[in-house]
Amino acid sequence: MRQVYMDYSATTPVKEEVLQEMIPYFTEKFGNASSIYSTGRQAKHEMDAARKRITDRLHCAPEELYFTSGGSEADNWAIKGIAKARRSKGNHIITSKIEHHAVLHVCETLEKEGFDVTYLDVDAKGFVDPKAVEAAITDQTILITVMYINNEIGTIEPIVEIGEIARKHQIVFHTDAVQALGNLPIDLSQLPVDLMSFSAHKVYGPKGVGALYVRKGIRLPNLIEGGAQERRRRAGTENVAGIVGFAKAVDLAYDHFDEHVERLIAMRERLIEGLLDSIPDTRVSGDRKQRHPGNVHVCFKYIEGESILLSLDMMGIAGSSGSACTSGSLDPSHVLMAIGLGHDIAHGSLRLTIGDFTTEDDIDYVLEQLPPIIDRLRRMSPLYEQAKGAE
Amino acid sequence: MRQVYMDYSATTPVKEEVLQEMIPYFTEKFGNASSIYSTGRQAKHEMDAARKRITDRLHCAPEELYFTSGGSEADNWAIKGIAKARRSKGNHIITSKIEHHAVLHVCETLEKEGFDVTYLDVDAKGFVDPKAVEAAITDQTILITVMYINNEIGTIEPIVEIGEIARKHQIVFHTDAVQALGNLPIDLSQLPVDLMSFSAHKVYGPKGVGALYVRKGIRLPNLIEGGAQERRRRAGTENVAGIVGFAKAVDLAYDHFDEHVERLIAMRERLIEGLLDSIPDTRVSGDRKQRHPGNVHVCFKYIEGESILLSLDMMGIAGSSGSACTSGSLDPSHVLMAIGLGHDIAHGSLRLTIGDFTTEDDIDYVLEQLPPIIDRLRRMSPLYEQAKGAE
Amino acid sequence: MNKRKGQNKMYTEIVMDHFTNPRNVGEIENAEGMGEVGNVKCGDIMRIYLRINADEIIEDIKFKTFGCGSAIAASSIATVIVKGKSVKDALQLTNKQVVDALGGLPPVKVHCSVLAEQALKAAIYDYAKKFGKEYPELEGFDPDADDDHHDLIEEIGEF
Amino acid sequence: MNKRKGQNKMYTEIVMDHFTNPRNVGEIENAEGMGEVGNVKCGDIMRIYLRINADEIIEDIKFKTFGCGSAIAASSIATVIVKGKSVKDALQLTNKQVVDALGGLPPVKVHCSVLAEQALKAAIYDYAKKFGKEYPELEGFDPDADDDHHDLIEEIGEF
Ligand SMILES: Cc1ncc(COP(=O)(O)O)c(C=O)c1O
Ligand SMILES: Cc1ncc(COP(=O)(O)O)c(C=O)c1O
Repeated sequence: MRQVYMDYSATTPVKEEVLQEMIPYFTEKFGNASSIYSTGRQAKHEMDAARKRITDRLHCAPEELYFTSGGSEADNWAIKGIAKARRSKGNHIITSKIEHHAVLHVCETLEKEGFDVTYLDVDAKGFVDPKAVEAAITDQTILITVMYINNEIGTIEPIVEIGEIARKHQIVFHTDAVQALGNLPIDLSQLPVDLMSFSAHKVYGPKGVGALYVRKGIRLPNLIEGGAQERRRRAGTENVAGIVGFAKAVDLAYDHFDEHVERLIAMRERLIEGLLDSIPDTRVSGDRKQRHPGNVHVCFKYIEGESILLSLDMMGIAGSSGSACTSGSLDPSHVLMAIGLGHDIAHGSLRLTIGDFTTEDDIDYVLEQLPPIIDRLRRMSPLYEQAKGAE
Repeated sequence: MRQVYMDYSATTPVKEEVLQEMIPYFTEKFGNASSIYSTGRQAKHEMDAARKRITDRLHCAPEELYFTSGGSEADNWAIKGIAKARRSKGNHIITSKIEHHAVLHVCETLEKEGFDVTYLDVDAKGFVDPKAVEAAITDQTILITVMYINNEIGTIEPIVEIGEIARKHQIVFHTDAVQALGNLPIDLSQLPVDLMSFSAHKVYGPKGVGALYVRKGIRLPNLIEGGAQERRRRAGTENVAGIVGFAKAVDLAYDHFDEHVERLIAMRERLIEGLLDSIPDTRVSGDRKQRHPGNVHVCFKYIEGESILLSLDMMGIAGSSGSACTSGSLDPSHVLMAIGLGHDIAHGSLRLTIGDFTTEDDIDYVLEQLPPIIDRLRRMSPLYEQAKGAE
Repeated sequence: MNKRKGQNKMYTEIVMDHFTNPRNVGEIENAEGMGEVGNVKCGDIMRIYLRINADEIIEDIKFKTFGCGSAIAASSIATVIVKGKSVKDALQLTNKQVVDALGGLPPVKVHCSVLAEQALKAAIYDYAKKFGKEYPELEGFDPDADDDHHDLIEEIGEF
Repeated sequence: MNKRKGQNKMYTEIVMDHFTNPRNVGEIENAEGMGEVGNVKCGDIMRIYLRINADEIIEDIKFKTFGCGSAIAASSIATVIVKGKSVKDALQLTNKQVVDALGGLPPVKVHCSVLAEQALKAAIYDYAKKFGKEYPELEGFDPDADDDHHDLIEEIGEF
């Protein structure tokens, strides 16, 4: 059967070129990057080169980027670290209601430890209002954390405005850029951001590798303590293969950036329009312009997301309903609640995220398969019957 | 030039069979293990199978093993987590002076946060005395953490006795088994251990993957919060390739366990004896029997370790002086200080750790190359001159 | 016990079959009994219609379900199990039987089988009320109770 | 500035050359000046012997060093630089010159160049004391000061 993967925001395949760069570091160039002998120094050298490849793309100094085990660790480190470092200055944190759980759950834990957290509302398209950020600031505010691109509905947040407000008030600003890397140009020499989280597996790099950008001058206690790796800031034998793969992935992403974005946006629009045309009672979530280039997020009234996913899966199509992390529990997604959707419609959400291996044929296939699936499920649904009866 | 790698305790190459098992998970079977569609479920299935392959070897339940990004994260999680969970019961932690920095630095941080930590002395061979453990217990003691095998001098600690004492006093017992995995049989159905840390790259698996065993019933707050991965206890998209590689590495280790241990011990003994025979003023550290099968640790009086390493490196031999993690700073190792060595002798330490790819020829080569190196350096040393003058 | 072990499928073949080709989907006009349980908030609603004859035999049964794959499959198999049975026998249906008939459900989905049992009970309750019948099995049953079955389940966890 | 950039070597070729073939290793009997700095604790000890003639020219110089590769190389190159120079000129030697002559040192190893400068000064100090000489450059110099040069260095960090 035809296989159509449309869950690139959950994870991406490692590109062949990336894998090829990684392979020598498993078996031949396996030396411990903290060791003094040649193979160790070589590993260290190539790891530092990888770091520089990435920071060149992000326009920051290599000393400002620390490798982690992924986006979640980066988020945890940034938020817990700033909370700890700046506890004596205040106990207030500002975030939004649509952050990834790696941000939200950390904030909730901090609340239990005596922090006050403001979870900002977003508008119907998922935008955080910079004015609301400013209004939430108190003399206790030590950290603002608002994501760059929402992983579920694809909305691009106004982080420049938010960062400028943070700067004006001398508050540390963190942004989770896990979905932004490779999908937006990121220029840290211009962005008013102090900490930024990244993950390799969202840009065709390996899983289990990420990074945290920490602007020079920002004090951040360690999350994982031990050996002197990462200039004493993140302990643990360095995952050199993973780091080299991450660098190659970032290189590929930005070497072909315009092409990638253009292609994705064209396909994304065709898919959204196609679904709206062929399936009634369909609602697009998020903003149509300020949007992740590969994100299609729709809600189909009267039916439930998992049954859509299962039906799609039977046709070889991989999608998600809400964030990949939460789809295990299938609670109505906190993001969809935050944009004001009712439970009935939020439960019928479908996220299809496209990427570099998506083809026009894939779009056609989904446009062909999805309408009858939705129709079949609706005909089984008591809600549909009620609604149609009431018309 | 001949290349002889003798730093297996720092890291190991990934075995070819391990790499082959990993490769499909990068490019084909790349699905997010938390997703609902087939490729995701397949990833989850194979990850759970990997978990079971490992827990079958360790004789514990799959529900008791959580994957991490390595040994350091496992140590941090265990110690910080228990400290947090049991803070209301007491604030005292017992550990030893020869733990890995991933344990010691966490304990030091906890001290700053109001915990009392007892760092137990060890004897001249590096053994922690279980009686000293028991004597250190107060009504505030909530955690004992003593490593299974010391990474530097290879001493195997009496964790059964220590664990029994912990159990008697209802204190949680954690052990860092990073160096023990694959080098000792580990039967968690018998061992009185509540938490145990592991790392894949020490057993011919990939870097950036590890695990924490958490005995059923032990409450442990998360270190990395966010998505619901690892049964909600360790957030972050699962590194399926790494986890599958880890499982294969553990399988290989225990499939060939007796053979591996026998071979290593024979070579280790030949190397130790050979060095003692050919180089005067040489001291073996640690115990000669209760010892990591591949660990050779010696101190050469009157000279400094880095110059030995450099000289060895020029002959293609990779060794370390002190733990790989600390060799960057070349402070006298805390382990060697703890076993009572003077600075003069501690600085002249050399760790050669052998592994599955070490050959008898490698041993011969080192026995041939090392004596003239030591001699040359000694003849440059003002300490040697003094000592010989005084004789 | 756990039929999923060793498979990489989330659901058994039986669940997938009933999800793909659900039996007895639909409505019954002027049904003797009709019951609905669940709510939109939880993401599952099951409605069951019963055609019951004078001998208290379930002559026909239909369902409509808003919910996940296992909710649909559980509804379908529950209707198959009780169709043709007496009301008394149908009241013996437990969620465990539904789970077993499906060849197992993942722990987080067990609540769907509870819903199916409850929807059937609610429909019979409606019938009993309408036709003045009393069944000891329905004692204490409240079709509008609306428990959040999820709570119970979360504890089991998913591996 | 940092000659290591773009290389995967820890040390430059010059450092490795002086480490492998150190010049002027040894002792001088009845040396006019002898100085030793560093201590076992820090892991570096450098001893320098000077043969100084009546014209205050360093006719010969020898060293013995206990320490890492860069300590040995720094000692060696320092002896090469000052051999044949006047004491006054030798006193101008800075650790920076030693670093430069070696083609650079990793930040954490810069203290070795400081040690070399200090060892030379200590030897000249000894000579000055013995022969009743005064050099303004030695004002405030204490050969036994024993600073922990590491402190200073650690800040620079290693990347
Ligand atoms: C005893 C011990 N514990 C912990 C670690 C840390 O493991 P990792 O490098 O996987 O973080 C190591 C090795 O570096 C070790 O030898
Ligand atoms: C916005 C966002 N933040 C954080 C994460 C977590 O990243 P990782 O899975 O690498 O831990 C993800 C993806 O899972 C994400 O989409």
